[in-house]
Amino acid sequence: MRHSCFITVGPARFRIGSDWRAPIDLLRSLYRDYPLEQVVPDFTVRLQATSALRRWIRPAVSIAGDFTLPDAAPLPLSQALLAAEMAMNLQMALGWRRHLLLHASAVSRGGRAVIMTGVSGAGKSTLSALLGERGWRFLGDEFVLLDPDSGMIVPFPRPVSLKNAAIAAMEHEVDDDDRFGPVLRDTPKGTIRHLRPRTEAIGLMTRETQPALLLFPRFGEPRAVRRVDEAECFVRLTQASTNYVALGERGFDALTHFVRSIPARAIDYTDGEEGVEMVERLWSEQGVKAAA
Amino acid sequence: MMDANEDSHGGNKSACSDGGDALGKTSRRTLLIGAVATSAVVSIRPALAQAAGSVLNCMIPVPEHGNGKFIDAAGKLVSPDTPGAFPPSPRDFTGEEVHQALQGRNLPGTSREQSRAYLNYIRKLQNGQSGFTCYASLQMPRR
Amino acid sequence: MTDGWSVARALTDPQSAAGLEPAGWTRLLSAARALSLIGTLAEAMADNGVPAEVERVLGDVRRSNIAGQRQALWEAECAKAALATYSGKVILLKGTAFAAAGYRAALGRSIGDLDILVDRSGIEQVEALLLSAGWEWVKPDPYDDAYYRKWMHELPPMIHASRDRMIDVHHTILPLTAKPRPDAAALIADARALPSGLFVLSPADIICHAAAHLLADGDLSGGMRNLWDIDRLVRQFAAEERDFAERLADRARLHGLTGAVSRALRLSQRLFNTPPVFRRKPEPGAGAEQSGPGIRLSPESTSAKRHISDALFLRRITAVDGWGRKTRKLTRQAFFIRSHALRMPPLMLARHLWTKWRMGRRD
Amino acid sequence: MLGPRNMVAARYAALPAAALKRVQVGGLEAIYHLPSGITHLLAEPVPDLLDALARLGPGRFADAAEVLQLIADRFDIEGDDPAEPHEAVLAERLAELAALGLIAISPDK
Repeated sequence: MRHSCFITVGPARFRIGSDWRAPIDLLRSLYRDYPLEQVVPDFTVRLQATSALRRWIRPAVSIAGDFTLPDAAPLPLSQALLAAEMAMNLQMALGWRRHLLLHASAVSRGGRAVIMTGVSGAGKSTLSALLGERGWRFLGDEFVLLDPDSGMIVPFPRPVSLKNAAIAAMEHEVDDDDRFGPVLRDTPKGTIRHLRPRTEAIGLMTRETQPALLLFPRFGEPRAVRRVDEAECFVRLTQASTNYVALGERGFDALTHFVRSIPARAIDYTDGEEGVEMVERLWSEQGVKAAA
Repeated sequence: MMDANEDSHGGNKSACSDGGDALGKTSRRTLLIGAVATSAVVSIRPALAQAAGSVLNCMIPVPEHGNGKFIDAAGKLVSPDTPGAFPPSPRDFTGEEVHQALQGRNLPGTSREQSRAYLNYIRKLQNGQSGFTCYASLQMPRR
Repeated sequence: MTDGWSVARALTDPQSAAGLEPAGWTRLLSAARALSLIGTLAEAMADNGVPAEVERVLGDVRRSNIAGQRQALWEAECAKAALATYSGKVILLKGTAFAAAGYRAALGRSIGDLDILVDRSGIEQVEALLLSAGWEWVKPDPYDDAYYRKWMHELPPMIHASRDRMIDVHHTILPLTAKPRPDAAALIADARALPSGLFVLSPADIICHAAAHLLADGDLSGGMRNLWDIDRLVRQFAAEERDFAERLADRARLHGLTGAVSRALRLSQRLFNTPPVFRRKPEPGAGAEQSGPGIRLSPESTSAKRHISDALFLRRITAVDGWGRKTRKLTRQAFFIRSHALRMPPLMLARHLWTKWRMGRRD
Repeated sequence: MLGPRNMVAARYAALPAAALKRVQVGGLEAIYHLPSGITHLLAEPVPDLLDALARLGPGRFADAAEVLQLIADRFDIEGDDPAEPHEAVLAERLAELAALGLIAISPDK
């Protein structure tokens, strides 16, 4: 294709081609701290004009690549960063086989990870971004990769995709304006702005960590904590995984081991501050338990 | 402070079903066998909702490749001079719009008859035609 | 737009890929994926040394192949169980048939929906049995049934409610609107039983079906994968089946598919060096019929015209670039998404079971 | 369901042990069925029924009444509805398992 770049996030390598120059420049800037050298990629993503005419007139980006969804709606060129993000997500969701892929966010401290999973809008992404600014290592806001052989968490720390109210919250949290991407307004998901993780988190993205705590956060609810049974964790995680079935026996072994080996809690919290505090508290309680 | 509602449930490894004879209890374990009409098995299915969600809306063009054809009331592609036939839609419809139209609302920017004709076209979509997947996913029962 | 040819070369001569640079591998992998031949490529390269970063990709693909084939064979088992009381033959078609029969064409082949062929007279019973065994219409108001039943060679697609797999029930192998009219009764009569009790088409009919599918049914979609099927099958059948060439010629004539079969064989020969089954023209001075294993078929069609149209077919079939772009959308590849959105019943059910179990425990 | 509910006394047997992988998760049992690649979650009494058939040995068929005997040796049995005979409830459980391919059903009727 006319314009292209390579991006490596965690263990996954992408080749991105585009009919326009602008999206590639934006990606190079947003991913400047990630390895960008040419490799044999795991996935190819294409940001292509829906028709020859659409390269120039009201340009529309169709989301394509090794794996595509039929009938997917195109996006205007001004939202090409979102198109790229969705296309990369789609490759991972449909094509990744090396790890059990969980739709979840994660942070770690002292080599041990908290995994947070829940439906879109539950706040897992923002919570991981907040924790990533407060002494935790950011491991990813969208996908958590679980190694079936070692049981370890493999980071996938792509830029955080902040939506709507979370944008202001993180702008308040992060002083360095340079870490934010452009504001994308009127996208199908509302307003979106990307936040580059701290350079340390990106630098450590090949280092695996031990899972220690599984959380099911729910934002905007009165504070509550509930123990989650292993069976419920198991079912919820099969539904939060896009490749559980495809991994077959390896997926089964990985997930049954995972839910049996770490504690799980559902937490409801009213705002980000409360969320952070509850994670910290649960974390220290777990620490006590592990030491005892 | 935590676990207020379920502290009674004990440690991480809860009392599992193999407890009975191993612990040498005097009374035998009771096995609950359910009822004729119930089920005791849940099968895990592929979950791609997140993936589908991450590409937002799907689109249905009406029609796929117009070639200048119009759409009659039954949803068939006909020549433009057919009485009562509607021109191709200038824009694709989203899955959500079609979903609402199936429940009685008009497709955006169309008259009642036009909307009905377009919907009839959409219902006739065959596997492999563009828009079919989108339409089929709207139709799947949500139990 | 000729990366299709590099895929063909890598498949027929895996060693030829040894000298590729990373950029060359990248193009090859993308083109193979777009042609639905990545699984085949992964198997072809399995015993070749490839760069580590290529092996990562191909290793994943091989794992997916295994899972996909297991799923396809299980689906066939389920259909067999559902149709246990149907007295006619249940004949597997396409990829599932190759896998179930253990043909080498199955190696690395991706398998989509389950396709079965039954006698037209039994189609209502088959439909009823499938519906009562958990399959449902993909479109729950199959009001266009009439259209399907009148014009198509299959029932409207059905999907299994809990396994989310589609089944296509055919009563012949081409739409009734197509010009050739394959002899469905003969296809069924000649079908071969597998140990499982399911059937596959006879070898000659399998080739006829593949050729019909390629050339008479639509627009060459999946053409290269189809031709690869034909190549592998022909190589195997020519070696293992008695009088395969004669049988194939007879069956092609019977089904009105002589042209399609001849062309498919010519195309696969051009792409994959498939050994010729039919002799092109009589050997000068020799009785053509007796002179070798091949037989003569429509010699009058040997012409420059045919040559040119073959070239056009090939151009279309190999039209994919190193970015995996081609003219036709991969609608089927990602089709399995269709039904999963917004369905999450296992969690609800499991919660229900769990609550019930716990209540029982606390009594 | 393909349950042979109307047939007289369908007979069932365990699959070879290698066909299933069973792991306790919380109050349920997760089971991976290798021939299909499908995971199922089983509630009581299903794991115990599988155990009973497994003890009998793969390839040795038993009908619901015999399975009831087998488990009655080890457990007190309780159904949800006292009006339903235990044997009928178990027949239902077994038919469900057979429909999923988790146990074998005897081909001879």
